[in-house]
Amino acid sequence: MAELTYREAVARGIAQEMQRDNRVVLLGEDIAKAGGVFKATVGLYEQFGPLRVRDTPISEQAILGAAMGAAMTGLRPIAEIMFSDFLAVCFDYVANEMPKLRYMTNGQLSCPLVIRTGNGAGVRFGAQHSQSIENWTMMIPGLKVVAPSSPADVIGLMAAAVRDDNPVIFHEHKALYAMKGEVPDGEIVDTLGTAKILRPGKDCTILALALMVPRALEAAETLAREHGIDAEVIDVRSLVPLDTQTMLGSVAKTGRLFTVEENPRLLGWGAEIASIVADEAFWDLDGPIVRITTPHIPLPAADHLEDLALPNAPRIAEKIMRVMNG
Amino acid sequence: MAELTYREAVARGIAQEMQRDNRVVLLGEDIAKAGGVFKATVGLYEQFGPLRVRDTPISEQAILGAAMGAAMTGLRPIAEIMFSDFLAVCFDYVANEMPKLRYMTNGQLSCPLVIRTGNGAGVRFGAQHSQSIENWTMMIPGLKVVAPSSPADVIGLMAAAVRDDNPVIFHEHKALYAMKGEVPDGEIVDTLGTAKILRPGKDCTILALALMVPRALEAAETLAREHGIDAEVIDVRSLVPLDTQTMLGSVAKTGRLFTVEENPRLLGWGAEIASIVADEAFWDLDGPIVRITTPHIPLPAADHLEDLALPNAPRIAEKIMRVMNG
Amino acid sequence: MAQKPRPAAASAAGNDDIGTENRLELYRLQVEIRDTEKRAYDLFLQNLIKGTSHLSLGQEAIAAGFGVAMEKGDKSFCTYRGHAHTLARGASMEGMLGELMLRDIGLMRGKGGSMHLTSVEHGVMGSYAIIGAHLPIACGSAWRAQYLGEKDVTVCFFGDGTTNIGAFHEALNFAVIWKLPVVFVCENNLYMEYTPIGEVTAVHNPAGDRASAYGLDKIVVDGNDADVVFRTARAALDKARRGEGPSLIECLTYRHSGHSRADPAKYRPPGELEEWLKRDPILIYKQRLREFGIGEDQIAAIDAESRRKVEAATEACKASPSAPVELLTQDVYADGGWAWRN
Amino acid sequence: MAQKPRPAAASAAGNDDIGTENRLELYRLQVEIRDTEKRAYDLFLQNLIKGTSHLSLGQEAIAAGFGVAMEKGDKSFCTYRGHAHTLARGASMEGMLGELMLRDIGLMRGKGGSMHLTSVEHGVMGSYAIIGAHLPIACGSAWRAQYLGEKDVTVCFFGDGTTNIGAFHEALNFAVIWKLPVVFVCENNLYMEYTPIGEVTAVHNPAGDRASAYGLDKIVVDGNDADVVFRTARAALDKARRGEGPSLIECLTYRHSGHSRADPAKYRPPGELEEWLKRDPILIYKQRLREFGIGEDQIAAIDAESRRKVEAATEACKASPSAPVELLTQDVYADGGWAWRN
Ligand SMILES: Cc1ncc(C[n+]2csc(CCOP(=O)(O)OP(=O)(O)O)c2C)c(N)n1
Ligand SMILES: Cc1ncc(C[n+]2csc(CCOP(=O)(O)OP(=O)(O)O)c2C)c(N)n1
Ligand SMILES: [Mg+2]
Ligand SMILES: [Mg+2]
Repeated sequence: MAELTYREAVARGIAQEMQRDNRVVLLGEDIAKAGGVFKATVGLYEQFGPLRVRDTPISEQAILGAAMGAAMTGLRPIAEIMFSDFLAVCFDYVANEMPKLRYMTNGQLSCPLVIRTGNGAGVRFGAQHSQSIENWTMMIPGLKVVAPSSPADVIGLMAAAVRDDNPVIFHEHKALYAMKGEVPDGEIVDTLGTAKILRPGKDCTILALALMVPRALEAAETLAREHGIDAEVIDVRSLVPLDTQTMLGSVAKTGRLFTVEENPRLLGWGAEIASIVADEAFWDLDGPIVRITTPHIPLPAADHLEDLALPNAPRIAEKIMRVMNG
Repeated sequence: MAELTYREAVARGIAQEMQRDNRVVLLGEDIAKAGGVFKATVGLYEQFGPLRVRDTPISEQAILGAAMGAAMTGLRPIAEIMFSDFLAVCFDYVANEMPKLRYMTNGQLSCPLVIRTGNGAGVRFGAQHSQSIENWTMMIPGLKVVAPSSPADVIGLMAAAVRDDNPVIFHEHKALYAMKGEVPDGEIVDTLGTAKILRPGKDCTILALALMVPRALEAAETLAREHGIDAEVIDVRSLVPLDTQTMLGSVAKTGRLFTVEENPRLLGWGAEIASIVADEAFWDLDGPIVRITTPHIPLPAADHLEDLALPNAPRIAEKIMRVMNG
Repeated sequence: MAQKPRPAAASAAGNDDIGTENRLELYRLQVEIRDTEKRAYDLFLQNLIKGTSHLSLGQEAIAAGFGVAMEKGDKSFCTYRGHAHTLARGASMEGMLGELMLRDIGLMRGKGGSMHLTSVEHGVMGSYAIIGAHLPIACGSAWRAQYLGEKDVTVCFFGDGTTNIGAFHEALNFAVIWKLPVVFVCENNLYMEYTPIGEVTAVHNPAGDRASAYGLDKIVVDGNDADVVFRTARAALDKARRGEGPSLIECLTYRHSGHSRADPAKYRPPGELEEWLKRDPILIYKQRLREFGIGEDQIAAIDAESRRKVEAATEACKASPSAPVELLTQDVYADGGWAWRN
Repeated sequence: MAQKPRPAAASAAGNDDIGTENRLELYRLQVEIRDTEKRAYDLFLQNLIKGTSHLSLGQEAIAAGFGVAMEKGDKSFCTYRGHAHTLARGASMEGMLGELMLRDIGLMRGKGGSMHLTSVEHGVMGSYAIIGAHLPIACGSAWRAQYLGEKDVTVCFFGDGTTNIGAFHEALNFAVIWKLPVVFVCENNLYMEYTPIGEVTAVHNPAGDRASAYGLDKIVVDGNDADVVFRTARAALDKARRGEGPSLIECLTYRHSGHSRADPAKYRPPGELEEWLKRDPILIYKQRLREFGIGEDQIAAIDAESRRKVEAATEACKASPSAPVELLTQDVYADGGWAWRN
């Protein structure tokens, strides 16, 4: 056991896989000598050398295109897109090229790669460097999508992503990079497509992702302590594949569903899950499904406004309390 | 009254607005002299001349960037992105630049423009030229998004889009271009953010968009004729703003909701509406909300497979019948 | 702005660096490509080809020149206008035509369609239909070869119009700074879909005049002369294989048909097509064979064999059923299925 | 690959095409920009600047040179490293610093933050934080001027690293074929964030060596000499205003500080900064003023006035509250609100 930060976990997860498999290579802007602008790849250049850890120009299309071409001919690249917002400048690869390659070629070609990207808000970077864009990637058939909330999950899901034969989008949360957590020694390999019940409960189910996980947990404690509401908190972790069994199972037990989403409202990941539950678990439900999200706005830079926009523990607790009691 | 095709309606809607306002200009690939690859801009170059109707290089970022720069300094451009799938190559403008401009500048700048794009399947163009990507645009705060299903709606919503002071994404459905419809004479101006009840009914509500509208209507006739189910069919028309009042009102009446979406399943527009209804109209619901979508796959080129993938009237009717009777 | 067809290169009969075997192969490929694409056009008129299709009638010399110069194991990245390049690497006519007809016999059993022809066993690593997307992807393939020490070269084909999209620029810079074994081949056929390239491009040679922006040599050659293309290809492939980095080659050519099956190509100035038909690559090459003493009987035999193969392929395609419907949801994910949930 | 600081241009005291008024203005702007940015750095150390911020200490001559050469009504498009360009067009120090401090007094009342400084009344049409995005947008502004027959010129600033992204390429080609009144200004400060530009660029001059790919002249100038920048700017602005189309200008310079507030700039080779500090644009320009006979008292007065203004601006910003929370949901849509539903 060791205590690691989330950013250290990124480097450790990658190192674990690079050590195991010589075909794993890294590319991105400022990731090599400088160790990444979020310092999440520190040490990898030194450990694995300039052929395996490569700085690129500011050419996101070339980064993802090259990763794809390498993946389909035999390597297993990990590409960094510095801020997830920048997926918009190379979205053709994310939406049209990588995820459709296997299908269009009738299985002749494969695209085993990972796109790591700094996602999410909380660091006062303003509207174009703070978005939670898991939904941009969740909606595309052919991708897998994960968003870990703890250092241990970072390592395990990174390993699973690298070993997976599909293109996997790996959302790292910028506001979690400094977060610390216990991490077991030795190799860690997790499983894509598995949610985790972090706090069992019987009165309602709260689904959360990434930065919203600690906030949902904190809200659950408040609900228990102050309102006698025993919430089950599930870390969704993987949007594709989606662990619907765990979620449906939880709703079958609690009868109530809340999602806590950092993204702006329209078509956040919770919308899909809400629609699944409203179909398949309708008769289990004891009341409305409620989504707690950032309002449907671009994000402001100012600290007090940004704090106001994102769901936080008091707001989550308050909303759930009012719905449950109302 | 005149009978027009959907593609002729596009040109007529644009012409109406260009005649009214000299600041309306058109740009895109092959749209001028050639009249567009879908022939939806035929005659505009001849009528309005080379300064107002301009062919561009294959530079989608330059097309949308130029449209934006012109819009924020005084013009009202209509930009064509030939196939909606290609929004991925210029997605930064769609997701990060246009919709956030006003907010980030605290209202100093405005972005009044329209992006027209050929959306949807049914023409055997394969996985990268057939997508229904309304959700890519619906999820972005700051955009407005429409998708007309008839020639008359095309004209009226085009006029409303051009007159709106926000960036509006105008999804034209490729498989509807040849569709004919009656169109009133004279100026037509519709209202963004309004859904239309095309077939009143009392047993269930069916929401549909674009190509799915005629199919939903046909399914409703089958349901009435063969199963005694009286479905209310609503053409959603506008995803942002979203006419939730019409939808909630309908569900309050019928107690049952179905969406018919051409997009692949995850985070299709219906997910958002389902989540709204599962929250706000939960107590009105008499049973599960069911989404009928294309499976979560890239689209195949082969005609028989493509036909199988998209929701069609028999499949819609059959599904609704089974759910309603089950 | 518009280029004129170039005068035929001087005969080099006395000094043959290409050799009879390669020449016959260059001819055979051009004829087979031509015949197969003409057949595709007929099948379209018979409504047996349902999706779109983009013929490269008139551009065969480029595919043939590279096809013969490339080695087994080399990788091709093509566009939607990639029938010729796919055949040139050895993929079967029925695989190609069958895919255009969206039948089970097609290279991807109808799942991809004409714009995405792929035959990995022949080194055809896909055809890409979103302009410019495959240039960076080709860089990745070349990077893999460089990293693993594999000796294959990646060749990436695209049109003149493609030089104006961002991905072109990113890929060229990337290939040069990483010194990748990749050859970029611009087939300048004077038009994007319907718009003349000269109207939308800041320089005369859309690729050639940009080479220096990446520190590369300007290489602009007659794309209607298969010998010229072959020599140029061989030099660039050798250079890449020696580890000396990428090349950018602009081949001047012309498409005889419209952009796609929907296009009657009315936007062309009168006489333009006729001029270029005089420089039809197959006409040129038949003449070349004669200059090099290849007998009429040998030429006729190749012609006849090509027609025979096209007939056989057509029959095979017509006899092929549609793919089984189970394919609809296969191969979305690597486990062979499409499950996005448990 | 790395450029060396250029030797100072020969004095041109005898032949003054710039004039005292412009010269004083060039000096004043450089000093005020320098002082304001140094203050921003102090405020950051005091934890009064919370978001990110990107200083352009050492690059002031470019902003000043263009700021003085541009006319009222001309449009500036800047990057996240746009404090200098915003001030150079006349925006207030407290508006700029206030935005960095995310206070109500800021240019966008804290909604945009340091990376999106905008002051439309001064022609600053935004600062863009996604690399390359604003080059096509600047084309659109210039297109509007051309279409409406308005006489303003659009100027678009960006860094060396930006020349490797696709939007750069698309915008340059677009501007040339439409002959737009736009001036593209590449501030080559040798680095992208932490990576030397030479390591990731196929040519020596990232902008200059690419001009020919768009049929443009290669213009590479000393970006640390405000006179040189001013002359170059004036010529390009005049050309654009005459309807003769765009220019691409590469200004050689260096940033004294790290990329952003988070960056200690350890990646620099030893001695590099020191070399460039000898060529500090303010040092150079103070000397220039002296050569042109401007008295020490006049110089000292400008220096003092600048310091005074910075103090006053700092106090105003510190006194400013945060913006009211109602702003959170304002101005998403043109009706002033954020309603996405009825
Ligand atoms: C990003 C993108 N924009 C537009 C198109 C539509 N399109 C298909 S082919 C084509 C013309 C391409 O011209 P060129 O590169 O010269 O190739 P050619 O067709 O002449 O072989 C266009 C604009 C596309 N497929 N992708
Ligand atoms: C599309 C995109 N990729 C990456 C970044 C992250 N980024 C911000 S500034 C920067 C370096 C830019 O270098 P340059 O163009 O030389 O400008 P400078 O910062 O030196 O002024 C990078 C990579 C970004 N903002 N946008
Ligand atoms: Mg062409
Ligand atoms: Mg720089």
